[in-house]
Amino acid sequence: MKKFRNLQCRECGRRFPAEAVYVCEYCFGPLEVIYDYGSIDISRDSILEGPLSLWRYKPLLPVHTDSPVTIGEGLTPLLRAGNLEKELGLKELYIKNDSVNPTFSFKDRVVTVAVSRARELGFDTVACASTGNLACSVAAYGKKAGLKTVVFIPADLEKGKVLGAGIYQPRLVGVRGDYDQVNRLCGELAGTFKWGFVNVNLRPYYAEGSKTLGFEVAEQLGFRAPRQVVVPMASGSLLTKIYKGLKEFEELGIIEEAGTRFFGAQASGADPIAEAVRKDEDIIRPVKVKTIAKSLAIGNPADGYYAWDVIKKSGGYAASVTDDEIVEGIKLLASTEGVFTETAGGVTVGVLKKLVENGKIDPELSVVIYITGNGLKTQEAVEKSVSKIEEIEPSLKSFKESCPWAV
Amino acid sequence: MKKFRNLQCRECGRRFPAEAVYVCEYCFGPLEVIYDYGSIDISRDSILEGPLSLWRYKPLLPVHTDSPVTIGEGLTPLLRAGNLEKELGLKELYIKNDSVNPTFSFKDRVVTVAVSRARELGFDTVACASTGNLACSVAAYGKKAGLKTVVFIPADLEKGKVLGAGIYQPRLVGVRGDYDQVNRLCGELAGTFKWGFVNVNLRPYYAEGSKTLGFEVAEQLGFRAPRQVVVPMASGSLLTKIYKGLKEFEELGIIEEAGTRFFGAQASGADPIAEAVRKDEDIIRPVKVKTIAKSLAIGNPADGYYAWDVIKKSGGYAASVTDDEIVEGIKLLASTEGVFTETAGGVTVGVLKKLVENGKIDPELSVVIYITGNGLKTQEAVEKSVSKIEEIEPSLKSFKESCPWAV
Amino acid sequence: MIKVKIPQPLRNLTDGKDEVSLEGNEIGEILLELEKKYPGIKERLRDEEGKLRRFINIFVNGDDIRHLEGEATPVEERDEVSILPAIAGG
Amino acid sequence: MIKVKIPQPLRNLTDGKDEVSLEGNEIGEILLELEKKYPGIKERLRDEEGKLRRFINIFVNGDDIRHLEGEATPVEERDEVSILPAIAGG
Repeated sequence: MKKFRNLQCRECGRRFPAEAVYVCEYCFGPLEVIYDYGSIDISRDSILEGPLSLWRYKPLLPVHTDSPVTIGEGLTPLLRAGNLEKELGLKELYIKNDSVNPTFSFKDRVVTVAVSRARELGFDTVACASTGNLACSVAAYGKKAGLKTVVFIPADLEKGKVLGAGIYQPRLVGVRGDYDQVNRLCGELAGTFKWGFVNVNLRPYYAEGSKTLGFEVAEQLGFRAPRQVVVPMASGSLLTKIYKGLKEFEELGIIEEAGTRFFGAQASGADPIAEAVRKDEDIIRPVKVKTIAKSLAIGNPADGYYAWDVIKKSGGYAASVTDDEIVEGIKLLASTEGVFTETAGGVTVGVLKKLVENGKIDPELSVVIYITGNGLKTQEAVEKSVSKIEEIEPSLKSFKESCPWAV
Repeated sequence: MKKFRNLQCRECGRRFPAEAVYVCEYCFGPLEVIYDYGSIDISRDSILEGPLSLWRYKPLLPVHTDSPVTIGEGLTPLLRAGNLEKELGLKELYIKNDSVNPTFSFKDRVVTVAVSRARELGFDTVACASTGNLACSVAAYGKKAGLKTVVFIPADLEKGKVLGAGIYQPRLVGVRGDYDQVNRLCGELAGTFKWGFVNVNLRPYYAEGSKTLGFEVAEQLGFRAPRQVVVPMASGSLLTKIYKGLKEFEELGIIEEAGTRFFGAQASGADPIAEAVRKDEDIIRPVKVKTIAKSLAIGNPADGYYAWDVIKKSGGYAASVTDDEIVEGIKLLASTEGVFTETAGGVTVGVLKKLVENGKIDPELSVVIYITGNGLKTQEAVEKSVSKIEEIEPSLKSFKESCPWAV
Repeated sequence: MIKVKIPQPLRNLTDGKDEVSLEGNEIGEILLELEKKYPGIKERLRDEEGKLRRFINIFVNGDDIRHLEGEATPVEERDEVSILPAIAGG
Repeated sequence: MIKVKIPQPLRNLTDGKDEVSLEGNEIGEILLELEKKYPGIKERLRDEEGKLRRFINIFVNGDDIRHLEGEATPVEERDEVSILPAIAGG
C-alpha cells in the first residue's frame, strides 16, 4: 500500500498523478500531496528511534525510497531564550535555530525531500531558481545525489551567495534580470527540458519538507505544540506547512490539539500578506519589493492566501518591519542569545518585538520563533552594526591606557 | 562526592586545586582535569536519553553546574561519504561535520565547557586570544551567559571574522601584532585581571570539551569506535582529546576497545608535529608559520608532544598539504558530499587523500575525518575556485544559445 | 496586434502555440478576444462569477496588472502580455 | 645588561619582579646568571639531565631560540629575552 499516489489542487480539488507537475492545469492553483494516513505507521517511539535528522519523520514525507539524499539536515536546536524573554517581558520563549543546517538555511529541509523525489522520479538533472539560500542547497544536494545540477540566479547576485553555491561546482547560470524573471524563465524551461526544478515542477514535494519544522518543534517541546509561533513569510509556504505539520501530528495522536496561534513576519518593503491581515481583507495585492531581506523579497506570494487563512483562523496576526528594525533584530538576537542570523531572522525577531509591544502576542503563553538562515550569508547588512575594534599595542601598559573600562 | 577536585600536570604529575590555573607552576607543563571515575554514572541508555547536544555527556565534562551555558552545540551530523569513498577507493568513510555548530566551528564544544566553568568559578568576565573561530564562539557564549566578554584578536584580522565575532557585541580588542603576541599578552593579562581567559587560565576545562568529538562519533557509529580517524592539528589538543574521549568510553565499558589509529593533518607551512612524525623524532621543533589555513597556524604547539605520542602509539601517521592542496580539498568535499568547509577542513581532506595514496591509511577499514569549521568564514581562500557564472538573457532562446550543454 | 504569451497548461487549447497575437486596447478586450478565439480558455481563467481566478497572474511588459489598472489597463502595439502562475519562494 | 621577562609562575622566586636585568653574551650565560641570582629557578627550567624542559620556551626579541642557535644564541644590549609557556590554540 503506497502512502501517496496523487496530487490535488488546493483551489479546485482536481487530482493528478504524483509526478512532476507544475500547477493545476485547470485553474493554476497549487498542488499538494494527498496521503493515505490510514496506511502510515508513525508514533512517538518510532520517531525517537529514528535517525538524528528530519528523516525520522519519513512516513509523513512524500518519498518512497529507503535511501533519501541526506547531508544531515534538520533536528536543529530548539533553544530556551532566557535573556530575550527578560528583554521582551515574555514568560516562555524558544528559538528554533535553523541556521545550522548543512548549507546554513532551512532550505535544506525542502531540498532533501525534492532531490530525493527527483531521483525517485527518474530525473538525471535537478535545477532551481534562487536568490541565494536555495541555490546553495540545490547545488549541495544535487552533487551529493550524483545528479547533474543547474542553478539559476540573478546575474547581479551578491558575491557571498554566488560563492556559497558555486563551491559545490554546479552549473551556475546568471540571468540578466530580477528574481521574478529568473523564476519565470525556469517555469518555461520546466516545460522544455526534462529536468526536476525543485521549486517549480517539484514544488508539491519540495514544500512538504517544511512540515518538519512543525514536527521537530513539537517533539523538542516534549511532544506538545507551542501556543504561539512567529514565522517569516516570503511565498507564505513555510507558515502553511508548519501548520500542516502540527495538524498531522494532532490528527495522528502524536500530540494533543493546542490551538497554536500563527503569527507571520514580513519585511516592510515586501509585505502583501501582512498588509492583507492588517486590513482584514482576503485579497493579497502584489507589491513591488524593496527590502534588505532578499530571501523574503517576493511581491506576489504563491501561498499568500493560505498563509493568510491560517493566520486568521488560528487567531494570530502579522506585522512587518523596516530595514533598520531588521538590523536591530539581528543584533538583539546575537547579543542576547548568541545566535547570528541573516536578514530574514532579523525580520522575525523584529516582528516578535512589535507583536509583543502591541499586545497581539500573549506574554504568558509559550512562543517559538523560527530562525531560518545564517548571518554569515548576509554580512553586508550588519557591517556597520558590529563592535568597534579598540586597537592597542601588544603590552599590558598599552591595554590599560587604551581600555580604561578594564578592571 | 565530586567527580573532580584537582588538576594534574601532564609532565611532572604535581596536583593543583581545580581552579583557574595557567600552567604547572613548577615545570610549565599543561594541566589536566583528574576525574574520580568511580563516582561517575554514565551508560549508553543515560546518553541516549540525554539532551540533543554535547551535554548528554555531562558526567564526563569538568563542570558541576546543572545549568551549563548552552546554545545547542554538538551532536552534529556524522555522514556516510559514499561519493568520496568511490573517489578515493575507500570502503567505509564518514565525515564528522562540525561546521554546523552554533557559531559554525568546533570551538563551541570547548567554549560551552569553559564558559560554564567560568561562571561556576565566579568570574564576571570571560575573554580569549583568537585568530577567528574562538573569537566568534567566546563572544556568543559570553553574551548568552550574561558575562562581560572581551575578545582579543590581531588588529589586521580578516573582515569576515571580525564581523562574525563583533555581531554578538563583545568588547573587541585589536592587538597590533600577530596571534603569538596576542596570546602572550593574554597570558600576562590573566595574571593581572581576574578574568576567565578560556584558552589560557581556563584551558584545562576548555580542552576537555573536545573529548565530545570522540564520544559522539562512537555513539553515532552505534557505540563503536572508528578504526581510523583523521584529525586537523594546530596545538595538537583536539587529537589528544578525541583519543582521551574514546579511551574513557572504552574504560567505562560504553564501547569495546578498537585500537583506533590516529592520523594527524597539518598545513605545510605550519607542520611541526607532522614533521616530527615523518622524521620519527620525539622533538617538536617550532616553526615560523605560513599557510592559508589560519586557524591551524601555530608554530609552537602546546600539546604537540602528546599528539605525537598518540599518533605513534596508535599506529597512525601524520602528513601536511600545501595551500593548493588545501583549496583542492575544500572543492573535493563540497562537490562530492555537499559539505562546505573552511581551510582547516581542506587540510583534513587533502591529508586523507595523501595518506590513502601512500598506503598509510588502510582502505578496508573504517575512517572518520573531522571537519571542524565552516567555509563561509574563509571565503577569500576559494574565490577563484567556484563555478563560473554563465550569463544569459531571461529567455529560452538565449539560454539555449549560451548553454549548449543543456539537453 | 498585441502578443500574448500562453503558459504551458493552456497550450492544449491554443493548438500548442506558446504565443498568439490579438487585437485590443485594454487587457479586458484582449482576454475577450482570447476567450472567443480559443473556446475553453474562459473557464480556465475565470471563476463562476466571471472574475479572474486568484492564481492567474497577467503581466504587461513584466508589470502585474494589479499594479496597473486591472482589466482596464491599456495596451498598445509592441506591448507584451503574459499569463503566468504565482511565484514560489527560492 | 640584558632585560629578561619573568613569567608569572616564576615570580615568587624573583621577589615578585616581572623583569630582571642580567649580564651575558649568550642565552646560556644569561640563564646561568639567572639561576645563580635566584636559587630554585634552575630546577624549574631544567630537567634532571640539565636540559631545558620541553614546555619552557625562550624568546629573543620574539624569536624562539630553537629557531636561532639554542642556548648558544648571542644576545647584546637592548635585546629582550622572554621565558614563556607554549601557545594554546585559538
